[in-house]
Amino acid sequence: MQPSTLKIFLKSGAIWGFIVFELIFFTVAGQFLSLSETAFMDVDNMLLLFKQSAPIGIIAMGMTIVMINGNIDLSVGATYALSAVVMLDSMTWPIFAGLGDWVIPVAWALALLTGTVLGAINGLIVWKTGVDAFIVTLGAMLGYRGLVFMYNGEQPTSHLNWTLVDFAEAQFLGLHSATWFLLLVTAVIWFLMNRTVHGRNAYAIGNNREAAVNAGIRVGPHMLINFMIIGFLAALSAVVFYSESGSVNPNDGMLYELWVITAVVLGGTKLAGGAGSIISTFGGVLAIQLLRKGLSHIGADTSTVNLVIGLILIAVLLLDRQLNTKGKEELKI
Amino acid sequence: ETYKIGITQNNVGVDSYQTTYEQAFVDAANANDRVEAVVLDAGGDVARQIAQMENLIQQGVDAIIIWPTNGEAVIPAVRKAKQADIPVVVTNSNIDEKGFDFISSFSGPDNIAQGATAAEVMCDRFKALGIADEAQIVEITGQPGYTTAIERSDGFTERLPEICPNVELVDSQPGDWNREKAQTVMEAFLTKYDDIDGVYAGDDNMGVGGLNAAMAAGREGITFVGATNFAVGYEAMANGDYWGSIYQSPVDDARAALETAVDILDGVDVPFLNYFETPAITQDNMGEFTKPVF
Amino acid sequence: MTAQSPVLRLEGIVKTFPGVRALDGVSLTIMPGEVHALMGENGAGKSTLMKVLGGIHQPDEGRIIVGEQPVTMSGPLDAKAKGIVFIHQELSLAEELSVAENIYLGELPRKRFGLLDRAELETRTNRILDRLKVGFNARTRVGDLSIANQQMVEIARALTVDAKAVIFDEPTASLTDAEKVVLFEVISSLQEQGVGIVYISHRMEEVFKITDRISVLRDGQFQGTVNTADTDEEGVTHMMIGRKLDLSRVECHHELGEVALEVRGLSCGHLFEDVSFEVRSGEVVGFYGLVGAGRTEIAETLFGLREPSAGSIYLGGELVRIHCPADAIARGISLVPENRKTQGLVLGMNCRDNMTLAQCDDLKAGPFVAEGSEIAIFDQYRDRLDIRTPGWKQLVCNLSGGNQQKIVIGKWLSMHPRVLIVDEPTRGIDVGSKSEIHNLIRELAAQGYAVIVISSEMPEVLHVSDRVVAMYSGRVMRTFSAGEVTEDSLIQAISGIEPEQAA
Amino acid sequence: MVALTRKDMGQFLARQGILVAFVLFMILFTLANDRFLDPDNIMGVVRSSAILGVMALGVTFVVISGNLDLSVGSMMSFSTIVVLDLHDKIGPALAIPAMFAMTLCLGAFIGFLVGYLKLNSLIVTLGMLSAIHGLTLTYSGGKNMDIDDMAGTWFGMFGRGDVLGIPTPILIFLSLAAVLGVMLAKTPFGRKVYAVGGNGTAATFSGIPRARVVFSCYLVSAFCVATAGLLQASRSMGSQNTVGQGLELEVLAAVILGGASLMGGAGTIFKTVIGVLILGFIQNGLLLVGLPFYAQYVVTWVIIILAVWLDIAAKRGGLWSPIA
Ligand SMILES: Nc1ncnc2c1ncn2[C@@H]1O[C@H](COP(=O)(O)OP(=O)(O)OP(=O)(O)O)[C@@H](O)[C@H]1O
Ligand SMILES: Nc1ncnc2c1ncn2[C@@H]1O[C@H](COP(=O)(O)OP(=O)(O)OP(=O)(O)O)[C@@H](O)[C@H]1O
Ligand SMILES: [Mg+2]
Ligand SMILES: [Mg+2]
Repeated sequence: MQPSTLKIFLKSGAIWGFIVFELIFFTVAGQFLSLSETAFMDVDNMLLLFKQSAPIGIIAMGMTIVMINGNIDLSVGATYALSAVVMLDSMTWPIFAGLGDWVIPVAWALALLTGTVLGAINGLIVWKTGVDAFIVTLGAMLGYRGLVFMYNGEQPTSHLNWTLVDFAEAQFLGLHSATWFLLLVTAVIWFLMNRTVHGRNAYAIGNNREAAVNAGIRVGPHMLINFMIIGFLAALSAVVFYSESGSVNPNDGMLYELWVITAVVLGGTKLAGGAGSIISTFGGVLAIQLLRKGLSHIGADTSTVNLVIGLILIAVLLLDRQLNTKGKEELKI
Repeated sequence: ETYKIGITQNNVGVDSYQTTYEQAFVDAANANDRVEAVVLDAGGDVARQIAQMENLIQQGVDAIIIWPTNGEAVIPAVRKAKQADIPVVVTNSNIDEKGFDFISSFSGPDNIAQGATAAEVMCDRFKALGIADEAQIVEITGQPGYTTAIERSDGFTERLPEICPNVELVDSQPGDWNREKAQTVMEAFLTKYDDIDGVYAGDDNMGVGGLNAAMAAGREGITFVGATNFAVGYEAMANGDYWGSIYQSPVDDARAALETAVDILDGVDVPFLNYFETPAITQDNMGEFTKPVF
Repeated sequence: MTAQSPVLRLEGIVKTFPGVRALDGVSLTIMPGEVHALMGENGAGKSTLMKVLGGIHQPDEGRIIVGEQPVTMSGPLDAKAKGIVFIHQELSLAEELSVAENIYLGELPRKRFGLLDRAELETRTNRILDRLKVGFNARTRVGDLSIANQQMVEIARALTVDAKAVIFDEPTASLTDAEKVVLFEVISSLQEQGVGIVYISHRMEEVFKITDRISVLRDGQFQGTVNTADTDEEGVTHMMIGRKLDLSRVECHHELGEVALEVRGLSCGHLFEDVSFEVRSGEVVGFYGLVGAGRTEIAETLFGLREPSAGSIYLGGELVRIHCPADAIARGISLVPENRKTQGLVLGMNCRDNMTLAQCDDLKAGPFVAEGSEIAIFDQYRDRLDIRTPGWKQLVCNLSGGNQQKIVIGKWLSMHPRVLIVDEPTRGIDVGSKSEIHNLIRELAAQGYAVIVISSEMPEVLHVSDRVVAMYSGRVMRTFSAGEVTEDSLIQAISGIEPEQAA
Repeated sequence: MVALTRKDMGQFLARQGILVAFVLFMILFTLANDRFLDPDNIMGVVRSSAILGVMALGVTFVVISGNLDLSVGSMMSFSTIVVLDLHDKIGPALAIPAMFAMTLCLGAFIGFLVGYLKLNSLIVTLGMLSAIHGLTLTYSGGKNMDIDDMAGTWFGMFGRGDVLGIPTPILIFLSLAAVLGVMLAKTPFGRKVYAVGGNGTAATFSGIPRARVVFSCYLVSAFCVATAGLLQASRSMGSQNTVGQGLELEVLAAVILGGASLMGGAGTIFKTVIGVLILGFIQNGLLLVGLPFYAQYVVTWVIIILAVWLDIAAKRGGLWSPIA
């Protein structure tokens, strides 16, 4: 009757096992294929891995809670771009001219506010109209992107501030600023989902919405808050990334939602909601970034990368299903 | 001693130019015993390109060639290479001036000059047709946000009024380097404007999309001028449907980039702006050029 | 008791949904310390009335008076704060969360800054679980519990506050007898504390066992309140359906035919093992057992929904292999599933399409579905089964439970099966419809169908079956013929006591 | 009585919101630009919507069966590239069936994963979006595909030809819509698609082979994608690898605008056609009144949400969601 311990171990540890597999594979394959003398498992390379995981990773944390809540947000890529535009552009506004480098926190705050507001708009629409989040955010994905273009036509929005770049490139205790942001966000979101009433209610809503309603949980505000959080995190991701790069194309962040969802699903969060773990999402983010990095390490071209990543996503799904089947006697529905 | 040279390209596979470029670059590197190449592709994503720059720096390559996805966003990454004493050559599409301190050289076409040349080709044609005082033209630009698209458009729109002050540019919409998109845009232009005498397209791919739309609508006598002469554009020119373009060879582009990088590593003096030749090609002089392979 | 003032009064409650007047001026008085049954046919408005009381629906008209104060219930938490606790008809739990989190769903104890107070949560939960004498603890994931235990979690919610009134909406639908005893103990201890209890059930014997007064609804209208002691089943039934119900078994004397279905040594993993039985045409065989005994799984295996690990199935003497429901249907086996909402009906489709769903391949005019024949079939079975619906275009989700069940039965009858399996045919169905369905089953047998009835209600099994198969934990314990079955022997068999031991 | 008729009017407006929106947009654009209603323009819009429309027909099947198909854009790039490549190698008469066979194989693969292995369609088709793009790039080596001898082939008739003055893409789109519309509304297969999407478990319990139905829906979708690829290739006689990129979202937007429920079990081909036309006319209308292309994004956002909102508001009988 009991599922075998091996299965339980595989289920909870699958993503970490996958990461270990990737590390071994790319290290070995790298010996034969890579032109680089440095090994794949080099410390600096791994530090870069964390840093490069940050933009997707920070958003993925938000996506996890939104998906646990039983919703989805397809508009994160556009939110990310619009927040970046606001951050970079606001640093050049004349009213802030007197602030010197103090304009940086102001610009950050404005960007984060933008993301939060965009998230709130999605959340409010989902709450008040009852339209499915998939549709609301699919629309917003187009709409917010339109706003990005309206802001500055088709031109990139740029403002290089070297103080900001130096901060973003800084390393503290060996870890890059971006890595710190990623770790901090992961910790905070883990705490939110596991140790606060809001987090537990979010699980309940995703798990059985009617039960939550019957128990008097106010579903709407919780969803709103989670959409605001993901908006905030999309903006934070933009702040972290664009502080360093200083210029945003209006098309930036396109397809980010796909990467983010892939990472979250790799981490085992259920699309139907109600189940998912922040730590596993972190694993999912690392796994994806490792895959991209590893493939480029062994010299795979774009077509291979696309093919492999697509098939791996499907393979993981298949594996997950295999681990969850109850054996031959299962109901065939 | 061999040089290890890393390249991070913009978006291979999005069109034949970039694909042919990559091929040519790999061939050129293979042909050169002194060069080992690490060939990467950013897939059009700035974040991925910056990550690739970091990876190349971390791997300790001798020089980096970058085809920027965004002329400004890559500047900090280029600065990092500079700080690591790795010379950077920008290829095909330049980075913003703010980053000039950190690069060793730019190798590629002069896109602003190309836009200006296209304006001249268009204007000359109108003069020959005797409609230089009344012609109305539309523009189909490349993917919004790409330096190449912006520079070509700027070069064209600045030069045109200087030589043909009475030609009116009535509309401009992006075709995203995409033939189909350009065709849709052109269809709308054709409905909106009864009188279109000329079309300037950011590349021949889009130009041919526009041409398809015009032929489907039965509108004749439109002067099409493009850039980056593609095989389809060359053929359309041979058929007499398409007027002119700019001849730009991805093979030259790739070779020039590699040579520039090798020269820098050898300590040879290279000009900071290392433009390669991109002459105008029209129905009149196309015999001087071979058909592009892409 | 007469001197006391009521804990709760409802006055002239009206509630309409689009197209349905679910409640039409209902009044109800609940005294402290009484168990008050609320009865009525399916769709009479019982659940709706209680949802109004629980703050889930707002009434269009009428007043709710708690103690002396007229109140408005703005939501479930508001109702709970006013001392009204509601145990839902359908399980209403979040499976991924722990028992404790489910019990305190919506009002998790919090520390400052919205932090969850886990220690407090677990202490409080354990206190309640002790009272309910259950075998699981506060940290168990609810999804890992059996359905019955999940029901107990639902019931535990009633004990989290000092309730003035507790509403149980069909709490025993999936409880075992032992668990029912615990539930009734809980109810009587609440009663002693002066809590008013509203108890909704279709099971007459329970109602007469534990309630003090009975109120009856019919079509959203209040029919009156009587003291339980002053009435009997017949009287209540009359109030509910407005006519006298003939509860006697329809004895159709007919010859049993050939063996229609024979099962030998059928096993399916650990779900059930070595099951053998046979059913003749014209015969009704009842399967009785506790929840989890494996009866549903046998039915699903016969219907091609599970792959048997051993054993053989013979239809009309011929060995058959059934790999999918289409095989089963082609061979004349039909299954009216246990859960009509999730397994029986496409709720968003209309009545006609649901009724003919299993045969849309057969009803063809050229390449198209023959809508005319479909409507003819629907009309025929609507009349035959007395399905109450405005017309075939009505969406099934707008029908009451009993009428929904009849659509499912109609779906299979219209296929003219040889073997008809009905799993819990009257779960959540009112007495009126129930006896109609029982009669229908007998009639079908008389017409030569071989019928298997799976039921957890002993009276039902005894009432409709010619023979009874008693199951315990995946095994057939005994097969009783009509003459030899008694309640005692049946209970022993399904509790795992071997006949020789019992003898 | 009067109140009742007004309520009925409201109901009608809400239920047919998509048609009402359509008419309103047409009127607005007509007022803004007198060319809008020009027959040539209308014909042009329908013609350029045809490719998107053909794909939307297939996706409607998938969505009604309760699944998603995000891979149609990259699959369309694949068919376009393949048919163009094969055209010059084996001639159009063989290239077209070969391309259809290859595309149907991809559809069958997805259908197998989603139907028989019961994997989540959102993730499977997301993965396939990426994988098929990789496949296309590998197939083409990243190069554009062009037909060498454009003048000497009859291949152009699908995308460029016309019959009695009506462009062939329109004819193909509308006749495919008619065939698939009847198939969905009137045949046993269509009924099963609705049943599987409405409640897959109940469909299985009624003997409907759910896996096979889902599988077939993906085949229908792949067939439509192949048709769209043919139209595309024939229309432009040459193509880039990214020709269909991003179309999946426009297609989905059109299907949703048409009122198909992402939960499955609801939607019609007719409404999808309306959805497609609305998107086409908005795009065209905004271009005509001189707004930049991105204005259409914002407008699409607003009308998608309004359309779906009105639709569910009509069903529940109230504008605002009852959730607290
Ligand atoms: N949310 C709703 N929307 C529309 N109609 C509803 C809704 N809830 C209940 N109804 C209708 O109101 C009537 C009363 O339903 P209710 O659930 O109260 O019946 P019930 O007496 O509890 O029946 P059962 O014994 O089957 O549980 C039914 O006709 C039902 O279809
Ligand atoms: N001891 C048990 N504890 C928890 N769950 C069980 C136990 N035994 C069986 N189950 C599960 O409970 C569910 C119900 O069991 P099953 O359907 O076999 O019962 P049944 O005999 O058909 O009774 P009913 O139809 O009344 O539910 C099944 O999914 C089964 O796997
Ligand atoms: Mg009820
Ligand atoms: Mg059962």
